[in-house]
Order: sequence, then structure tokens, then C-alpha cells
Amino acid sequence: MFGSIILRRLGAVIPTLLIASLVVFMLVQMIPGDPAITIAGESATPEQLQAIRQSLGLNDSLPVQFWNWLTNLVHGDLGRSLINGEPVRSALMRTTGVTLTIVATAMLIALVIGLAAGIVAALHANGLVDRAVTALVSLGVAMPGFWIGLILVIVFALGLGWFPATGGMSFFADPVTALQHAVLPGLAMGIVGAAEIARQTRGAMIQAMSADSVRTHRAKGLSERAIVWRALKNCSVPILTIAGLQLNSYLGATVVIEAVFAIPGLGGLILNATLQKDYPIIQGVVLVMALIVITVNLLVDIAYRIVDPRIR
Amino acid sequence: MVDLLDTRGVSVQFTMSGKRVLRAVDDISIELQPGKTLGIIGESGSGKSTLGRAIIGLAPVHTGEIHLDGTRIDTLSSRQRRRIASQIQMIFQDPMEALDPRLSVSASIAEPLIVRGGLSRREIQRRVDELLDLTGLSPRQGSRRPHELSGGQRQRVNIARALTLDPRILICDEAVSALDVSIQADILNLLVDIQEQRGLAYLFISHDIGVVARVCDRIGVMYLGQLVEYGDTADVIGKPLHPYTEALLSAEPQALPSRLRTTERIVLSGELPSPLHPPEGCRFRTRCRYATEICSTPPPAVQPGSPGHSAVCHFARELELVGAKHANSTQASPRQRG
Amino acid sequence: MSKLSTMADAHAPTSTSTVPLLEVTDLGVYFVRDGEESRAVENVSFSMTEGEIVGLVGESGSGKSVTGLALLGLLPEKSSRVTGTARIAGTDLLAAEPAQLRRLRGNEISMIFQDSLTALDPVFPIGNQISETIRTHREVSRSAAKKQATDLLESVGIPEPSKRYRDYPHQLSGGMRQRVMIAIALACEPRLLIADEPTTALDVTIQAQILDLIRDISKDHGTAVMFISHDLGVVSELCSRVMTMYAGEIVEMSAVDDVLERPLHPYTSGLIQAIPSTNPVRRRLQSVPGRVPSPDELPAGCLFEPRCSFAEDACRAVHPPLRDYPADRLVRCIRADDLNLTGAVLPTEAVESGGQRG
Amino acid sequence: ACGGGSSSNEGASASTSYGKPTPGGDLTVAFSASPTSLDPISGGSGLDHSSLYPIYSRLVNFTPDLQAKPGLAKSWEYPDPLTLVLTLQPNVKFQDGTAMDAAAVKFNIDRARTLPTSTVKTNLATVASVDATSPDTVTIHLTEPDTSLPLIFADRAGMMVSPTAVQSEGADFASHPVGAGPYKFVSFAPGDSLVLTKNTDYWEPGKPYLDNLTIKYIANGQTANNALVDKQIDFVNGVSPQLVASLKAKPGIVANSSSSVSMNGCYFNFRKPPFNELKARQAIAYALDNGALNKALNFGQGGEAATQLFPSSYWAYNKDLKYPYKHDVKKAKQLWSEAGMDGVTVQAIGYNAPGQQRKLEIIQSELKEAGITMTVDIKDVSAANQEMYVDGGPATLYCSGWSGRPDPNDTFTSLTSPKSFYNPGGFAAPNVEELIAAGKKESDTAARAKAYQPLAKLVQDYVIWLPINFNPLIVAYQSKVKGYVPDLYGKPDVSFLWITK
Amino acid sequence: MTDKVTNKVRTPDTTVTQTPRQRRWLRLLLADKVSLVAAVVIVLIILAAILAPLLAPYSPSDQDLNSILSGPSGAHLLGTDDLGRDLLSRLIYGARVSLEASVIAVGVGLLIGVPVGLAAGYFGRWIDAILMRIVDTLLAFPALVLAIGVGAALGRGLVQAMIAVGIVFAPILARLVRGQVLTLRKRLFIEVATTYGTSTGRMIRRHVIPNVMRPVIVQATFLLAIGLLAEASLSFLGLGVQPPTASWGTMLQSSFQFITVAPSQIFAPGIAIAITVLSFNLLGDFLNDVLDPNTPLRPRRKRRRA
Ligand SMILES: Nc1ncnc2c1ncn2[C@@H]1O[C@H](COP(=O)(O)OP(=O)(O)OP(=O)(O)O)[C@@H](O)[C@H]1O
Ligand SMILES: Nc1ncnc2c1ncn2[C@@H]1O[C@H](COP(=O)(O)OP(=O)(O)OP(=O)(O)O)[C@@H](O)[C@H]1O
Ligand SMILES: [Mg+2]
Ligand SMILES: [Mg+2]
Ligand code: NI
Repeated sequence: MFGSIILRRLGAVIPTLLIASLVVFMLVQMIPGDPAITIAGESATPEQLQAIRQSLGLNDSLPVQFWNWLTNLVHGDLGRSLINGEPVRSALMRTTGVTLTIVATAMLIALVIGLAAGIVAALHANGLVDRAVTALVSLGVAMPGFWIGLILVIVFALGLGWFPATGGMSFFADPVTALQHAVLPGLAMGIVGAAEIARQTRGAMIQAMSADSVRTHRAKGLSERAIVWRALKNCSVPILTIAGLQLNSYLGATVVIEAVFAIPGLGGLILNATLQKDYPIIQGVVLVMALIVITVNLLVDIAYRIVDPRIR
Repeated sequence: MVDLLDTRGVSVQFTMSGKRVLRAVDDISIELQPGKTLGIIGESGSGKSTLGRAIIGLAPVHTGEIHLDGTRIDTLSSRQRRRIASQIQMIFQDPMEALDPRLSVSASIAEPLIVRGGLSRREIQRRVDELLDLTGLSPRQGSRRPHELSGGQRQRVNIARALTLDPRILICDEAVSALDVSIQADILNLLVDIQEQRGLAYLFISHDIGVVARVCDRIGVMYLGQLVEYGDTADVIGKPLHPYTEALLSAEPQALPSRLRTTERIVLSGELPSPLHPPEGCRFRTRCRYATEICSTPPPAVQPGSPGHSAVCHFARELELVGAKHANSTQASPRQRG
Repeated sequence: MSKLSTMADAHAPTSTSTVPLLEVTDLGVYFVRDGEESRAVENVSFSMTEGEIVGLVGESGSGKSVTGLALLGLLPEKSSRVTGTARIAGTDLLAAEPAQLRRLRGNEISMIFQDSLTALDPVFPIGNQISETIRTHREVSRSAAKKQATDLLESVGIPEPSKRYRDYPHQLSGGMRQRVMIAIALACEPRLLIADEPTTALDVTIQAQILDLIRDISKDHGTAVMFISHDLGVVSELCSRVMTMYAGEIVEMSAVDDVLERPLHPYTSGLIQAIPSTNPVRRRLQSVPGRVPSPDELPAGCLFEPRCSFAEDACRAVHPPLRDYPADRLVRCIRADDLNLTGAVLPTEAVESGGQRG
Repeated sequence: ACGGGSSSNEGASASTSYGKPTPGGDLTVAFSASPTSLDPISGGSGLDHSSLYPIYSRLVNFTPDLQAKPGLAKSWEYPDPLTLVLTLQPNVKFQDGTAMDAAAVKFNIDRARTLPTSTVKTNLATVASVDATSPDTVTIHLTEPDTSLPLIFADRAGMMVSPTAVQSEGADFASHPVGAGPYKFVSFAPGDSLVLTKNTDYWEPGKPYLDNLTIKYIANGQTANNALVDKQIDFVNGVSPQLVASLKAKPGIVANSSSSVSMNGCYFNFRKPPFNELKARQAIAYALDNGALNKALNFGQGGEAATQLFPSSYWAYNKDLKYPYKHDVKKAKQLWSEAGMDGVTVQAIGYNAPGQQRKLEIIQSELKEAGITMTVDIKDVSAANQEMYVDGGPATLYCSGWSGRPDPNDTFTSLTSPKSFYNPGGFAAPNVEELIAAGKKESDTAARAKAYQPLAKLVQDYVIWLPINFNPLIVAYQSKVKGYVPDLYGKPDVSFLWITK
Repeated sequence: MTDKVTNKVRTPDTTVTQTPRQRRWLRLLLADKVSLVAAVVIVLIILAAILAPLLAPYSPSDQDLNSILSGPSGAHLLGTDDLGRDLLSRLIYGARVSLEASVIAVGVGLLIGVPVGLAAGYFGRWIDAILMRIVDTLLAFPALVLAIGVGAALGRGLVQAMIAVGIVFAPILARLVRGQVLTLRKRLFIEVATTYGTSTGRMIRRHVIPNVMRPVIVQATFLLAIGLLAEASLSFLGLGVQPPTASWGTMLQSSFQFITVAPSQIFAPGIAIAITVLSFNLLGDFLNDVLDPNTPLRPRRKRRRA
């Protein structure tokens, strides 16, 4: 049942990635600045710059550069960082896990807080509890992630000492430490996400709880708790959709959050690379991020079909 | 004589997922004269709406032809179609859905005139007021939006809009099904009045035999995309030729005291077969109580009964089927059935 | 003929006894909106005996569904207020604790809803939805509940029930879904079944099947059925007694035949007249002009008075009570005695067969 | 000049007061930027050095006030102005066991001179050839007198890499660096961390003290500060001055501020108005209050208002030179008018790094006082550099800075030579090239300092480059960390720190 | 025609009381306290932005290096920043920039996203396929990364940065509009309009656009809020406005550097952003109700969320 979806999606992935990398390539070319200047630094001379450009292949025409990049890609070679020569693949390998860890933590936190708040608000719709929850949650949306992040650091790391203030690592390297490090950045991103999810959950739950099928469940004599679970399954599609869409903003937010927490992840990598015009790294990160997004979208799609039999 | 509208062997097909083909309308030929009403009845999914939509150009005609005044219209381009748009109009089952929720009632009614062009603002306004009045809506209601009206009022707006272009043919697709009986009666009366005034021809689609019997001159009975019986109302209702028509008539609940309820109700067994895989041979045979061997092999041909009355059944001439029971007609004696 | 009779049966079929199963007195339902109360149902009293099928008819918005929902305690808690009593087997449904009510619902008293597509939970297999009802009220194992659910599916006429068990509502036709609804309602063999327009969305041929099913159930189990419909035709075929509702009140209550022969209330008469029959005579239909008044703007006197062609000054003055009328009939009209209203039978004929009422 | 009293190097004598070093322990330090390359002659950033020192020993070291002292080269001499002879420490080995001998030095110098992408080529432009005259002696032949070489060898060009490693690793050398320094390379994650471990065969007896050294790269100063307070790191370099006060207040944390040659200052685009006019440049010089700027930029935490290209404690500083452009708004206005620039808007460019924008805003505000309108365009550093030096974009003023060099020649050449990359428009002040060359002829420090005196005046007279202030070097560390010795270069060497138990 | 008369015997309209459309939203607003507060806050902020020169006690760029990072005082109600500038004045002027920023971003997003979504949804087939492939690609980019890329490419500056953010918004809006149009196309009233010959242009103008605008407007108010936050984030990364212009984002960014020294710095811009975003969101919820033609005049207590 899921095989065909996966195949269909995979078919769409390759053109998407190609367009994505082309777009990035063009985009990066438009960014002013020259990696040779970064490399040469304070000892730059025109000859020096020329030599560096030559050695990095930056003197080739754009289509040639893109073509070279593509052909190497086909051979599994993502190139090397222009700045420090690190193979892009190894840069991605060491950062992807870290970012995935905090992004996954953020999603988890967002889902747990968001669902709980949304359900509570929906069950007390328009009551005091609802208003309180809604207001709190809206505040979450209204604060920039790095702002929340910093406050979390000051309170929970520097103040209470519960979590480390900086750093991060991949879950697969050391699960316990990784999670300790992931909690605060996860919260910083997740609170914003939780607000969205709570909003969506509240709306969907109110609708689901007023559905005719809930009335049937009541007429059957089911307990309220059982009914809430059933309603939740009914409104899982919009919630999943939102959660899936959020992944994108989490990946974007890592750029900022990783700076606040000094986390060696994809966000920091691409931020630096953008500032230094390190094309191969930018290309690589975008490719990985796009892949993550596409994979998660696929998972969401599959989840749709599991939770809602009406879809296809 | 050239009919106002006629369809000749019209079929409509939908291609479903997995390349399966659904023949929603299968080889249907009907004709319509000015001032007359043709009723189409049949169960849900039998293709009634699709037939109507094919005629008005909303569903693609796969085979067959549709003629208006003897001119073929099913092959017209959308540009040419616009030119004859004013001739045929349609009223739909769901009066709310058929109205743009953002337009006021007057704006909705004026829309066809604006689209056709050639009228000044004032002329349009006058025409709209006229129609509001005709359909029993107050000018005040003209400035409302659809959601501010009751179901009956909404259906009036739909009727008004369908009439703005002075069509010669009005297709009423379940125009009263969603309404309460009392409002239903209002709207039916309105439709009858308008027909009398303007000499319109109606294609009246409904699943309610009572309604169809009441307003139609002729009736076509559809089953799984086919026209299984076709004839004058009195003939079809009184002396049905097709077992399906008989079943429909008998299943129609009768608001009658028990002493007058004399005929036995025929309860069809089983569900309507999937239109994707209609039964071989006679399509009704799976639910037909008279079905025999021969019903399952060659599809039956059209069997004429009295003039202008025909049915698609091997036994159309042999079976003595029971028609409708009327409180006021002389009672048919209860028959024994095998 | 009924497959239901093969099932283990707690309630032995009984002949219609005179001991009421359900006794509703002075039921009132009020909706609260922005602090204002509006009346949806008021002064509704009736009783039902075992095995009896009672019809409840009326136009859209007249309060039929609200009456049914009130009995099951399914009205929104916050925005509604219910008054009166409704006793079933000694328990007042309207005063019951939530837990007590839950034990009754689906068990002693259950309900079938009109739109089976929305009334069934779209994301659970139909079999589940039946068996969970059983498991809620009976201490049975998962597999036993499943077995019972499969049997129920079969008994309501769904072919190959064990295959269908895993199907989702959207995979079934309208008629099948409605039968699943019925199976859910019958899962615990309730004593009272409230059927809220269970056939409105269905084709006549399918409707006929469902009506047969309900009739059989009532007969075989002695289940009392309150059949809500706006279609007098359906009611007349199924029910022995009919109550007509108008603007939240019962305006007439009689045996079905009596009402059809000679309705006592002008509204009932209007409803009957508006039904187009298969009589192939093209003539205008009678209609009841106007609409059911909104609960916020009720007239002071008779609620039907603004639409009534027989209204007199007296009708505007007082709100008429529901009063007794010969032959066990009740009517809410002060002119019921003077009016000779038309029913489903032409007056001529009615006169001819006048004495046959029973 | 306002303010500008030389700050005492409190750390210079501190090493003795720390007591006896204790070996053992691991240390984590944080620097603000990841090295552009771990191959010393491939990187270009002034922030790389601190990461390179632990891996690579240099031919020459310098004292805290930037005088040359022996390193891998035990001694050196100029037998004639065109020959430099280095005598090496005997028996030194690279971390891979390769001998760090004369042949290795020749290999290194030749590599630095010839590799196309070498960033130290210009520094070694005067080298004609290199001979390994004996295992311990290297003879360098010059094309012209160049006494700046010893200090050049105290910088990147003197960081000796293992020839075997270079030959075997090729392009990958930067990922597997091998030097003769106190720590061996373990792993490097650019932008994240550099992990090093003790080189047990290090040539200086008893050193280093630490078992492992980890360098974290934390760009955001606030974040680094958090990490220090949270004890995730032990030592942080380049603390923002505004944080010093709060850090000092924290028990267990030491903050140290010292002078450095790294400075803020402005580059002019000499190609076009307004700054092709001397008076316009002078107007800017008058308009800026270097003392106030220094104080504001550093929040009163040290630093020094600049009058020349070197801080007053540096040996090449011209003590006899008075600063002519004492803050004077009136004069600035007048000169700006005289230059005919009334109504002309100065388009300044800057790069986005902590403090840069703030600096520009203060400059903007000071110029405004003098009636000079300045717009600011802030870009990434490479984009800004490109616009200013390569493309010649609209910007005419670039108030960034100069991170300083151990040898004054390098600074003078880069900032004043008409041939320099950093001289947009190639402005040639009278005799500037001769004056630069003169400094390279003397080998004695005092003589060199004297030789550069006219050049310092020339820079002031023509406002070839406008110095603003010298940045303090601020480090902070856990009090258990000992052995920190600040130097004027401003790029701390963490190799020989130790930890008290 | 006596029959016709009976047809017109209508009982009094009990459905809804007539309201002029233009005052409908006002009455709804007055009845909904929360939305009212949100609307008032937004109006106040807009006024503050417009009247900044009149309201601000100081010039936003006047420095006083002798009193930097000072706390609230009589002279400076909110204190001063790291260059001794009056925080209140910068906050007021910053409103201008920040609002402008989010309006530009949303404007660009609408300008690109809505037509693309309309075209893809209405014309379908290959137009849809091509447009949606591009949109999907853009959506697969992490938003902030795309913004940084586009922003860097367009050059540093508020307008550039916000155009970049707008380009990030465009695919979101395009998808939204497309989805709406797709469902709308299947709606009966659109089909009905074709039966009297409505042309494509008129169909889109008269029926499609008005009916897709509600979710678009609601989404736009949410995006306004996100735009505000994006400005802050881009400024945090140094891609926002050029000095000495004040925006809430740059203020927040600079306060970040002084968090341990002068923590109070963070509150003024932080709270300003939070309140504005909150108000936009609440207003979005409100508009969702108001623009729904089916909302009864008496507002439901239940606030529906998009
Ligand atoms: N656009 C379509 N695509 C695919 N199948 C369609 C489409 N429209 C109608 N059908 C199918 O064609 C058949 C006939 O449908 P149609 O709506 O004409 O039935 P109907 O007789 O009007 O039924 P009802 O009484 O429920 O309105 C049904 O099986 C329906 O599912
Ligand atoms: N949850 C509710 N809140 C407020 N008013 C309600 C609610 N449910 C029903 N009503 C009102 O109560 C009245 C009776 O409604 P009810 O649903 O019982 O009518 P009905 O007779 O079942 O009509 P229909 O034939 O349309 O089902 C109507 O005016 C309706 O608007
Ligand atoms: Mg239909
Ligand atoms: Mg109802
Ligand atoms: Ni939303």
C-alpha cells in the first residue's frame, strides 16, 4: 500500500533536488563576495586571489561549474569546502546528526506541549482555561526563538544548572548527553512550534468533538476519555500536516538557534558557508535539508494513510 | 416535427483510478417539447444528474448526440456554447451550493445578464426586480447573501437566476429534494406556474415518484445508467412495464390509512450493484423477482407497450405489473404473487 | 424470517403491554446563547410501551431531534437546559448522573442518526465501532465481542460480515452504513430505540429494506421505537401511533390511521396535503405557507396561528393546551371540534368509510 | 591625542607568579573563529594563529613585546645584507618522526615561496634561494636586504610542517596536519572543534603540561561567555569588553585585558572624491575623537587611542611624533569645505562582526557633528573586502581594521605601499617606497625603529591610513588555569597553559 | 394568477436581521473584546509609526556615549542603549521600520504567491505541474536559509531582506491559494456560472478571487507576524536594516550582546514584538470569522482557528 507512494515520491524527489541545487547555485553566485578573498585574508594580493581562484576552479564559467558539481554528485562526491578543504560529505556527516537531534527534540516538545495545550483548550472551549492556555500559547508564537533560547539558557543553564548552556551532539553518538544538550535548543524552537500545533489542535479538536460521530460515540455509552482519543485520531491529519510543515521552519531556525547554543550543526554550517561563499558546503547543506524535508513529508503522507483510511 | 431538445443514444463515461471506466449514462434517447415536462426518476447513482449535466454541457458526451432545435450542441466549443447558454438552464439539488456565497441575491441573479451583456445597469436592475417578484422574493431579500436565506428562499433565487436569460429549457435536478414538504409544495407550484406563463420545457429529475408523477407529462425511469422505462406519466405510473418501476412505485411510502393500503410492498433484496461492474445481460436481474435464465445472457431490447410507452425488459409484454395505488382511484384488487 | 430472532435474546418477545416503558412528562429544552434562553422544546409529554413504534413528525426545526437527543442526554451540556422527567424502567433519564447515563446509553436506550456517513467514525473500522459498544457495556473478551459484532452485521443484512468487519464507513454504500448504525444501536439489545430520520438520505427501495428491519426488530425483541421523520408516508407505513410536533410542542397525538383519515390539527392536515402522491393528476399541491417560527420570536397565542387559515381571534389570545379528544387522541387546537380537516383521503371517501376507524 | 596612556601588560611578568607548572589534565578553550586552514601557509585569517601554535613550532619566537627570540632556530645572523643564516636546534623531530632539520626548513621555505596558493609568498618575496648548508644550518640568499625576515619566521612562514606528511597527504595535509609543536592533531571539525593531544616527543624539555587540548569555536561572544560561566570551557579568547565587568565579578573566573597591535582604522579609496583629496582625509581625522572612540568601543576596558600604526609600547613606535589631528570639529568642518566636499555624502562600508556596526554608528555620529554625512553599508567580510579592494564599488571609506604583524615592515608595506592590495587606488605618498625599503636594511632593532620614523610621519601627514584605536586583547578563564602570558600580537598561545588541581 | 399570490404570502423573515455589510465587521469587532483589544493595539502601533517624529522624545540616532546602557529614568523612560540612544525613541521609530518590513514581505509574498496559486489551481494540467514543482522546491528549502540566500544575493538592507522573506512567503501563499482554488473549482456555483457562459477572466475576478481571499487574508495577517519575527531573526544574523536606523529586530539583536550586562535592554523590543505579533494573530483569527459570510452577526463565542 505504501510502496507506490514511496515510489511516486522518489520519482519526484530527484527533479526537486536538481531544481533545488540549481536554484541554490544561482543564488549563491549572486551573493557578492569572493571565497578567494576570505581564504587569502589579510595577505591578499591580486595574483594571490587569482591563484586561489584558479586552484578552486572558480574561474570556470558558471554552467561548467554547475556541471562539474553535478557530475561529481552523481559519483557520490559532493566536493570539498572551498575555505578549509574539508570534504563536504564529512562536514555533512558530522553535522546532520546533531541538527536532526535538536530538530527531532523540538518536534517532540512541540507535539507534546502543543497537543496537550490544544486538547485542554478545546475541551474547555471558551472557558477560562481555554483563554489562559490560548494566551500563553500565543505568547509562544510571538517571541523570536533566539530570545526564548537565551532566556532558557540564563534560567535553566546558568541559573539552575539543569542543562548545559552550549554545545550539542548527535543522538547516535551518545544518546544521554545528546538529549541533555538538545533540551534547551529543542525547547527554544519547540515552544514556537507548540503554539502553532496547539492552535491547530484546538481548532481541529473543537470541530472533531462537535462531529456527529462523537455524538454516536456518546450514544453508545463510551466514556469521555475514550471519546477524546477517538476525536484526536479524527483530527490527526491537520495536526500532522502542521507538524510536517514545521520541520521546515525548524531547519531554518537552526541557523539562529545553533548560533545561540554553539551547536555544531547544519545551521551553523550553512550560515558560515553563506557568509564565506563556500558553495560546495551550501549546496551540500541545502541538499541534505531538502532531503530531510522530503523524507519527513513522505513519512507524514504515509502517516496520513495510517490514521485516516479515507485518504486514497 | 423537430423536438425542442433530443438526445440520441447519449452515453457519458468517467475514467476512474486504475483505468476503470464508469458508464454513468448509457445510450439514452429522450426528447422534450416546448411547454412539456419530462420526468426522470431512479435510484441514487443511476445517472440522472449526469444526464442533465451532459445536456447543459457540464459532463462530456462520450457517444451519441444532443440536439437543440435539431442542431447538434454537444460538440460545440466552449465559446460557441456560451452563445446558446441562454437557451438551457439548470437548477440544482443543493440550493446553497449553487450560489456564490459572496454575492448578494440580486447580484447572483444579475450575473447571467451581465455576462451576456447588452443591457444597461438600470435595465438589469429592472429585470432582477421582476424576477424577484416572480419567484416570490421581496426586493429587500435581494440584498441578502445566500446564507441569510432559508432553504426555500435560496431555491427561489436559483430559479430566478435560471430564468433571467429566458431559457426555453429548464433542467431541474432534484430541485425540491432538500426541502421540507410544505416548502417543496410551494416550489413545485411555482415551477408549474412559471411553465404555464412562459411555455418552458422542463427536464425534471427526482428520485421521488410522487413529485415526478405530480408535475410531469412523461416519465423516464433510469437504472444503472440506462433508461429502463419511458412513457406518459399515466401509463408509467398506472401500468408499469418494468419490474423496477413496479418496485419503485410499491416502495414509495404512502401516507394512507391502513384500510386503503392494499398492495403489498415489494422489498428489493440487495444493494444497487456497483455501476463499475453492472450485471451482464439485464442490469436489473440481480434484484428482480421475475428474473429467469434468459435475463442473464443477452441484454434485453426495448419492448414497446402502449403507444409511446416502452421498457427494457424481456417480459415487458408478459408481466402484469402493479401500478401506483391511489386513494382516489378505484382500488385495484390485491393480487396474489408467486 | 428475521435473522435477529436467532440471536440470544434477553427480552422475550412480548405482546404490547399497557405498562409504559418510557414515560416523558413536561419535557422542555432550552438553549442558552449569550445569556439568553431560547425555547426549543416545551411541554412535551408522552409515553411508550414495549414493542410499540411511535412516529414523531414535523417540519425541519420543529424540535424532533432535540426531543430525541434530550432523552439520551446528548445535548450540549453548557448551552442547553433540559427540564421535566423521562422515566425508563424507574430511572429518570433527565436527572441521571453522567456515569449512570453512560451505562444506559447504548445499552438500555440507543439512537440511530440520520446521516450515517457523518454519524459513524470515519477513521475506525465499522466492526470496531460495533464491538466497542459491546465491550463498553458487557464484560466480554475482545474475540467474543468481535464474534457478536459479526453476527450483528449479518443479522442486519450485511453480506460477508467477517470481511466487512474491517471496512471503513466510506467503503460502504449509504444503505449499508445505515444498517451498521442500526447494528451499533442494537448491539446491546436496548429496550428503547430512537431512530432519528434513519432513512431520509436513502433511496426508496433501500428505505423499504431498512423499515422492514426496524419493524422486525421491534416485533422480535419488543423494542420500543421512537421513529423521527418529516415524512408522514414513512411514518404511516411503520408506526402505530404518531405525534406531530410544531415549534417545539406536540400539537397532535393519535393512532396513525386516525390522523390520516381525519387530522385534528390544521398543521397536520397541511403536512398531509403537501405530500405529492403518485396520483398522475397534475394539480396544484396544497402547501403550508410560511415557516416554523424561530424559537426567539414565538407568537403569544397558538404557535401555528400565523400560518393557519382557520385562525380566529381566540387563537391569537391564548396558548392552547394539549387536550383529550375522543378515541385516545390528543390535540392542541381550540377549534379541533369545529373543523373538519382533510386528511389523506378525499372527504367524499372519508365520509363513505367514515365508521371504519378502529 | 586624547588619552592613550599605554596600558601595562599585567600578564607579562605573571608567569613567574603562577608558581611551578603542574603537568597533566585536559583543557578546553574557545576561540571565536575556526581556522580557515590548518596548513599554516594556506590560511589568511588573523584569527588562525592561536589554533596553529599548538601544532606548529616556529623557527623564531617573539617576546611579549614582539622582539624576536629563538625558536626552532637557536640563533640567526646576517653575514652580509643579502644572506641570512639560521642555526637550528639539534635533534628536533616532527610529530610523525621526520627530522626537523635544515632540509626540512628548506623544504618549508621553498614550499611557502612557490605554492601558488601560499598566503605568505609576499612575505618571502626577497628570498632568492635556500640552502641546507649543514643539518643544523640553513642559509637563505636574498635579492635585496630584508631584516624583517626573523619576525616573518615568527609568523605563518616560520611554522614548520613535516615534509613527509605534506608529500604523503598532498592536498589533504590540512586535514591531517603534522608539525613540530607541543600538540599532535587528533581531529578537526571546522566551525566546531579542534582536538589535540600532547606531543610526548616535544623538543622543549618538560613541556607541554596538558595531556589534551580541545579548542572549541564559538562565534557568538555571548554564547562563549555562557559556556565559560557554565564551566563547559576553561579559557576563552576575545571576550567582548562589555562582558569583562560581569565576568570579573564571577568567582572562579579571571579576566585579563592587555594591549595588542590589532587596531581599528579606516582605509580610504584614493581613486575618487572625496578621499582623493588630502583635506577630506584630514577632515575625517579631525572629526574622529580617537580617545572617546576607544573608550566607547571598549567600554573603558583598556585598549589605546591610536596615533600611529603601532601602540606606544611597541618598539617601532615613533615616540617623537605628535599627533596632529587632535579631535577638532571646527577644523574638520573647515577642511571638509576647503576640500570642496560640502554636501558630499561619504559612503562607508563595513562588515558584520560583533562591534563593527557599533563602531560605525559612533563614527557616523561623530562625522555628523562635523557636518559630514556618512551612510553605512554593512556586508559580509569577503563581500566588503571585494567591494573596497577589488571591484572599487561605491564605497570610499572602509573603517575596519588591521590585525597587526610581528614585524613593522609588513604593516607599513600593506597599508602604505602604492602596490599594496590594501591601497585602493594605489596612492603613492612621496618617497614612500624608499622609506619602506630603508627599514628593511637595518638589522638592529633600535636602528630599524629609527629608520621607520619618517614613514610614521608620512602616514600621518598624508593620512594614508587613519588609525583609530588599538584593541585590548581580553581573555577570561577559570582560575584553575595558569600560565597565560599575553603578548602584543594579540593572538594568545594556549600551548603552555597548565591546570592547578 | 391567484395562485401566484399565494406563493408570495411569506411569513415575516425570521432568519436574520438585515445588516449593512460595511458595518458588519465593526459590530462583530465591538462584540469581541479580545479582537477589539488586538485591533486597538495594532492601530496604536501604526499611529506610533506614522507619528514617530511627533511622539519620540529624542532623535533615534542621537548618541550620548556618557550614559550608555542606562536603565529607565525620567529623562529616558525606557533607558538608553549601548550608544546612549533613547530606547523609547528608537522603539517608536523602530515600529515604522518593523511594520514596513513585514508589510513589504507580505506584499511581495502576495504579489507573487496569489497569481501563481490562482494560475496553478485554475488552469491545472501542465501549468499546475510546472508551477507546483517550483513551489515544492522552494518549500523544501528551510525558510530562513532561503531568506539568507536571497537576502545576501540582493544585498544587505531592509527592503532586500524583506523581499527575500516575501519570496519565502510566496510558495506558502501559492499553495494555499491553489488548494483553495482546487476545491473551489469543484464547487457547484462555479459550474453554474459556466452554464450561463461566464468567461474565464470574469470567473476568476468575480467568483474565484473573492472566495479564496478569506484564507489568504487570514494567512497574510499571520505572515505579517512572521515577517516581523523574520526581520528580527535576519537582523540577529546581521542581514537587516543599515545603521543607524532602528528596527525592533536590530534593537533585539544589539540587546543580545548586552544580555548579561544590561538584561533590561531586551524587554522593550522583545515585548513590542511579542505584543504586535500576538495582536496580528488575534486579528487573523477575528478576520477568519468576519470574512466568513456564514458567520452570524451575533458572534459565536467559539473562536475558530484556521
Ligand atoms: N465527475 C464524476 N466522476 C466520476 N464519476 C462520476 C462523476 N459524476 C458522477 N459519477 C458517477 O456516475 C454515476 C451516476 O451519478 P449521478 O450523479 O448522475 O447519479 P444520480 O442518479 O444523479 O444520483 P443521485 O440521486 O444520488 O443524485 C454515479 O455512480 C456517480 O458516482
Ligand atoms: N445545539 C443547539 N444549540 C442551539 N439551538 C439548537 C441546537 N440544536 C437544535 N437547536 C434548535 O432547536 C430547534 C429544533 O431543532 P431540531 O434539530 O430538533 O429540529 P428537527 O425537528 O429535528 O429538524 P430537522 O427535520 O431539520 O432535523 C431549532 O430551532 C434549532 O435551531
Ligand atoms: Mg443527482
Ligand atoms: Mg432533526
Ligand atoms: Ni492557521
